[in-house]
Amino acid sequence: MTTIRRLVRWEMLLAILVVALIAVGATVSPVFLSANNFSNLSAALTEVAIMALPMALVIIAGEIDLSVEAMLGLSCAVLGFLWAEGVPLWIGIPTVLIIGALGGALNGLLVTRFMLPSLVVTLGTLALFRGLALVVLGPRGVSRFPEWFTTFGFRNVPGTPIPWPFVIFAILAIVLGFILHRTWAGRHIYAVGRNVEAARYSGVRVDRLKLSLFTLSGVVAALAGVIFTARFASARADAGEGMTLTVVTIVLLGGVNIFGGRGTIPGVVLAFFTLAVLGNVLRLTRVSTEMQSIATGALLILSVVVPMVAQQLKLAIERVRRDRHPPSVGHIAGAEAAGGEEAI
Amino acid sequence: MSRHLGWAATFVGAAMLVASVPVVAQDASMEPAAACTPSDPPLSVIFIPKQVNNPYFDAAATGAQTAADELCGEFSQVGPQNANAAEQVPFITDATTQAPSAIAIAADGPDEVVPSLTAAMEQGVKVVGYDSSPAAGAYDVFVNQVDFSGVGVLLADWACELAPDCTGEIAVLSAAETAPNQNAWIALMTDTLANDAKYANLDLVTTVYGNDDPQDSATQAQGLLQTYPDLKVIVAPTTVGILAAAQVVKQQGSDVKVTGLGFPNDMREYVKDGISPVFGLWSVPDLGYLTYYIASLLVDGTITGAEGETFTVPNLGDYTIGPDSVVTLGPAFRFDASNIDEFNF
Amino acid sequence: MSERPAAAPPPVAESPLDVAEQPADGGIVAHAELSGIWKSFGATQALSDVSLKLLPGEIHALVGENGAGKSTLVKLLAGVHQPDEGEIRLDGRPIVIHGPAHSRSLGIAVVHQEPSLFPDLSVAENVFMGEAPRGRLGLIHWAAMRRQARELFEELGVTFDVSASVRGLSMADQQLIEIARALSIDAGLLILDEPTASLSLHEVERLFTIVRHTRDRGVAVLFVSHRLEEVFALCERATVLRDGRHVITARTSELTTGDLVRHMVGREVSLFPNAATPPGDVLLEVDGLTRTGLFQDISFSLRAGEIVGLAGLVGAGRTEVARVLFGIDHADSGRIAIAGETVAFERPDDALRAGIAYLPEDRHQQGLVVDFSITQNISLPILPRLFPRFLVHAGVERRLAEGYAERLRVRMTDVDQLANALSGGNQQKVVFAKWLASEPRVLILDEPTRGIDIGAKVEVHRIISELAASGLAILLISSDLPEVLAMSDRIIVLHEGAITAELSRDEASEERVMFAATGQQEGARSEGQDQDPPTPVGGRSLD
Amino acid sequence: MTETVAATSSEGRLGRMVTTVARQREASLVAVMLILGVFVAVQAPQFLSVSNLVPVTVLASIIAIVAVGEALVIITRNVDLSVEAIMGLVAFSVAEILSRKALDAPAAMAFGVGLGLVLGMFNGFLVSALRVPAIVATLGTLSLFRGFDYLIAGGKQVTLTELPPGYTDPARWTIVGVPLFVLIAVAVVVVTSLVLRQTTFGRQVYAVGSNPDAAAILGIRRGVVVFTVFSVCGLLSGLAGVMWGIEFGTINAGAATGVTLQVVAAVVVGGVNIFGGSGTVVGAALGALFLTLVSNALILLRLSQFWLEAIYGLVILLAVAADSFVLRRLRRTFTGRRSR
Repeated sequence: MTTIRRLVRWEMLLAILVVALIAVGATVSPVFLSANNFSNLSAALTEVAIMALPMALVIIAGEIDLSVEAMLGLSCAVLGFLWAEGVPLWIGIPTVLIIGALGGALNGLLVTRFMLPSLVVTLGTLALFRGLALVVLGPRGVSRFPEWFTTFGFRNVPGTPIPWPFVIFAILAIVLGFILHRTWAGRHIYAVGRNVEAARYSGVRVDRLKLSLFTLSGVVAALAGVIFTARFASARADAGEGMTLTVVTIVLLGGVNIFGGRGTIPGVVLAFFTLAVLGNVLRLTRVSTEMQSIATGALLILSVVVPMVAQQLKLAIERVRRDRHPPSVGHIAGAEAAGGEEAI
Repeated sequence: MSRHLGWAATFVGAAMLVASVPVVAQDASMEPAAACTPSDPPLSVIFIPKQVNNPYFDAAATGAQTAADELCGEFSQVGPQNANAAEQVPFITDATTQAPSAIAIAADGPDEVVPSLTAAMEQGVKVVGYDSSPAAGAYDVFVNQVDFSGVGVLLADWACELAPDCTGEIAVLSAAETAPNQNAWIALMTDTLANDAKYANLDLVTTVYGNDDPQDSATQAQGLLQTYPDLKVIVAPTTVGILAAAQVVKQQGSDVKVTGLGFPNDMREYVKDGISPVFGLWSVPDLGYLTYYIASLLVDGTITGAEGETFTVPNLGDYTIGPDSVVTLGPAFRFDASNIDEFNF
Repeated sequence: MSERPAAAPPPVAESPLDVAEQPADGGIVAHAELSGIWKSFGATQALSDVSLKLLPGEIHALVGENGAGKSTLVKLLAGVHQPDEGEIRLDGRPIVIHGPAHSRSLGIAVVHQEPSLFPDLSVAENVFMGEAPRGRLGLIHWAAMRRQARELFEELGVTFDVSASVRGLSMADQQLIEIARALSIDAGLLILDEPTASLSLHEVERLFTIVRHTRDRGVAVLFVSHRLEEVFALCERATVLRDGRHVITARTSELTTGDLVRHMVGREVSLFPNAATPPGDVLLEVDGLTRTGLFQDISFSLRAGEIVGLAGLVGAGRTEVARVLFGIDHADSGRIAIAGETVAFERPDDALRAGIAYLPEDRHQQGLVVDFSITQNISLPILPRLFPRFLVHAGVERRLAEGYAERLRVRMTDVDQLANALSGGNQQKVVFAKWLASEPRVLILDEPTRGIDIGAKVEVHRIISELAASGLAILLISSDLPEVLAMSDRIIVLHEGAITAELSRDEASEERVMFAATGQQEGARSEGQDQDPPTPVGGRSLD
Repeated sequence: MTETVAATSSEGRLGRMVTTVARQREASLVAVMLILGVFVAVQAPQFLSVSNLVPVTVLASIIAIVAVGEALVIITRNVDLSVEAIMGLVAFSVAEILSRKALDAPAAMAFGVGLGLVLGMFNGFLVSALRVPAIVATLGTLSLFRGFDYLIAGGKQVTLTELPPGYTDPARWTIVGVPLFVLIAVAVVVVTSLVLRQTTFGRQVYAVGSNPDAAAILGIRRGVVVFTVFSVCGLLSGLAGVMWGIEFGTINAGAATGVTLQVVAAVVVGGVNIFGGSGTVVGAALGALFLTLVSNALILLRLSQFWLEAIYGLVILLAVAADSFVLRRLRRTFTGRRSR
């Protein structure tokens, strides 16, 4: 059962799940299939979904970035601060994107130059960026952004049920999907995720790659901050609190391996739709929101258990076919047979 | 092996079960209202509180339900787990697509909800704000739970009353730094303290924020007691804060007094043991009742929300719509040892 | 039978000519006996009907190519796996070994080929993990543990700081701790699974002394090894496995290296096809290269079509030099020139562009991305060059891979096969293909034949000669001295980070290389010769 | 032979250096805390007042108890993100039971701890039996447990008045001037570190985290060890949840939200290697105390709370940077010997 095939299978499962949820939604709520509802549905998790895309690349490359939610907040805060100070958005937006890049680069440098575990580094910058956001904007909220800005944040592309932010998500998904699956940069990402040392010995510029991935993650988080500000027509320092968990959840649910080396962008997109539709259905059916988190948690665990059980089932069947005693040390026997003699 | 499979199976089963709950629950929530003739189209109001796990809004909901039964309308309440605008907005948009007669909203942030509420109004859904207001223009009517300026003055009064000889340090324990009501009340209170000679000797030393979270509020209250040894009164214009403060004071055995806004049920024992001899609030169920009632009036066109319109609400009395289409429930109600036992919410 | 005189090979004297035939006689009961063992993993049949008798006080060699089933057999005795069929007897009693812990409790001590230690824990703890001495309330008695550990090491003739953590210890020291752990239990059967893989000359000698000492205490020893010369130097009897089947068990005194190889491979093989090609002009020039603490003042040159061997002991600095030449590490001083022009490599990709390729020593960790396909592995280093417009063209990539895979005769279903589905030898060929695809001018080979079986070894040697013939300059780092001697036109010997000798093909001999490698003077040669037998062994298993 | 002996002893010195540095983490934490304490005490004398230190240390001990559990898990190369959800669920269930007068206080508390144990065992089962990566499994149970918490809470909040009279007093009890909770935390730390240091199981915890394969070869039952540490972590989280309820009296479903972050931070600051194999529970506990003191100091120094988060972040980064410095020194020496 090769990785590729397993992932494809997982994406199939997700697709089926989405369809099933849509069916449920359609039966329990008359308005579910309405155009409006689609735009609500796709708008609900926009920022999370957008941040999930670069996060997928980062995790595939064997790292993780917990600081995205804080970077979103920082970008919100700075944008709001500048706007309140009378700085026009066409200056403000590039500024926060640059800040995003710098923040991401900081993560990247700490991980590559100082060889620190990204889990801890970004745990630190998670607090750091959030703190800076609060320092910049303090308790106040900034609003009264120009019409065009809030329209872009909340309204649909004229004549379609597609919200503007979703367009950005779609574009980003296509671009990153293309890079990951069709270019050698993507191949390098997988190589680094599966065997850093071999990649380095093969002339892959590991540090540069990771640095750019963290920077990308930072920029996109800042972009998500801009969208967040536009969508809610206001900027706050506490924007996006708790989003990182959802981002990571979407990525893992999409079949990306937490240890790196495996995962696809389509998987992540499907995972986003799964959660979006689920949440929408639950809200429409006026079910208490805790169902959302219960279902999410269950899904997340199943996303690993199902393929695992499937594989163990396969082994069990083989084992029964040629009745033999299970190996006392729980690994898959074949691996050891190969490993044993080859280990040098 | 088979053990694992068994476990996995049970787990999947459990998940299925959980997943199936929504449908059931939804059937339950669709129960038709009391036996009376619904209007056509039937009146339906969706309440979206700041958060669903908050006794304050559940108290309001009871009032709204009463109104719904009387008016033969539908009432339902949905909302986010945490008081967070980002989580609240999807509930607004999804409520809108269901095309109810009206939406009643307690905004998690005045501006965040504006786009979604405006969209709702564009689609002919009436919007009634209650408890905490969306920015003006994003609602048809806002039901103010209490006369704001009144609260400011009352808070000052109570502080003065509790501080020996109306002198000494007082501090404010508020909700979130971003909570509009609290900020408004605190502002008015500060004015009153500054401009009325009567309060000349009261020294408002600081304002801290407990984010309407029991733990944070407790920690902040701790901090106050430590930082200001001479503190006389803690003023907490938030139901969570006042309770936390009272608890801390009791635990520390400090002689600081606590006042502000709180639930009779929470504060009863502290009123009795003199930690918080006096505090205030309004009748929360009445707030829900009035909100639902106004929604119905907007729907059947009796009122439009224009300034100066007047109307009468059974069991509550006559109301006039003020500037910014604000209706005020009434003055804050003072609780003390004399009356605390008469209330239960 | 500990009363048996400690003098060397008495066991042979009494041991039966071929134990495989008749039951143990002469009063010697086999300590451990495997009979009719079958074991399969999934589709692969690892062992078929293998029988083996291990006598107390005898060192028994177990040889065979990779995949012959040696490690599987060891794992059965270590309790890691259970046999599908067949019986294991200990002192005549049939037993089932439930797991590693159980195996140890039965007095079976295993020294695994890769030291399996806990870097964060102290030396003493690593020795006693699991069987720590207990004090009151069954709590671990640290003082006693340290004392016993110290005693063990004294027995082995080494001094260790037993309370220091293991992290950072040299492979050799780790191997020693592994052995101490094995001896910490009062073992009746000691199994050494390729213990010399990472030991230097002196350490091998010391290990052999220890093993003999243990043997003389009446312990049955099973010695698994690739290195035939060691088998002859150490073991009384040898058993050869091929493709999971028992081929022969015989006294080493009645065997020659040729016999063993023939039994292992099942056919005649001529080692080391050696095609000396006239060297062309200088491609790589190294001048005064120094990396403080690792090597100093390394100067040599490498000509087109020339194979230069780089020999030396553990830590002599061979791999370190290679890493600098490939831009992984940076020199503190010195100069590197490619085809006359000086270069300074920031990273491996600079070296690649300059036409240097480096086949690293650790195939699994550094050579391959084992769960990439053959194609993906071969194209990895040159993707940017291959697809300057960023977009990967599957067809182009595939054809390239197929080309090289065929040229190197990689045995595979197709180039989409995952690398970890290949045998060690074929994996190594893929690594070769990968580096050839980068069309290098200078090829650095670090242990190119380590851990691949003799058949594949021969092919790799052929490939190396062909490459040289085709005009590549090759720097060959190898611990297999015969290999270095046979393949190289010149041999550079390092000792403690400095060049101690540069020998032409004709000057080079095992002794001379060895003396240079151990930093001794030529004059010391005579005394070198009347050293006790292990010397040539050590010499061959140079580091 | 001599060469190896020499090498050995020098290596030994290196090894000792590492262990000492590791030990120094606890020492340096204490030192830093003392300096901080003095500084704050000068700025704001009431810092040292009993009425300040008692509540601070009480809060710290609750975090510390969870940190001990988390440390155990992290030492085995895993992580438990669900601790805050376990605390919340336990805290609320206990309060709910008490408010319904279903059980008397001691029984309810016991139930709470037991519930924590069960939830921890569930995590352990996912990780050891179903081999779900710990970070994924506990991320899942984080939302799962919290979800059930909200489900049973259904918007309700249990307030002090609904609890048995005097239920929250233990948080104030002191024995010879030391708060009861602090003593509990100390007891937990002492017992755990004793087990880690002096029992075979304790060493196996390190072994599994330090080199899983070697552990397997030696027949250490990795699954059992991992399952056990997750169970213990759950148990301690449950205990902390009960204490949380006692400390704060008023409990809603959101109790202990965000604690996981503090706990992991505390463990990291306490010098436990995030990649497992090394670290002590004492360090983890000290880390918890340290972080709590920092935030308390910020309040007392009347610094804007906004700086709190930022400083938190810096502290974490500094701590881990200190670790890696040592590690890199090591790697350099190590690669030096890697040639074969």
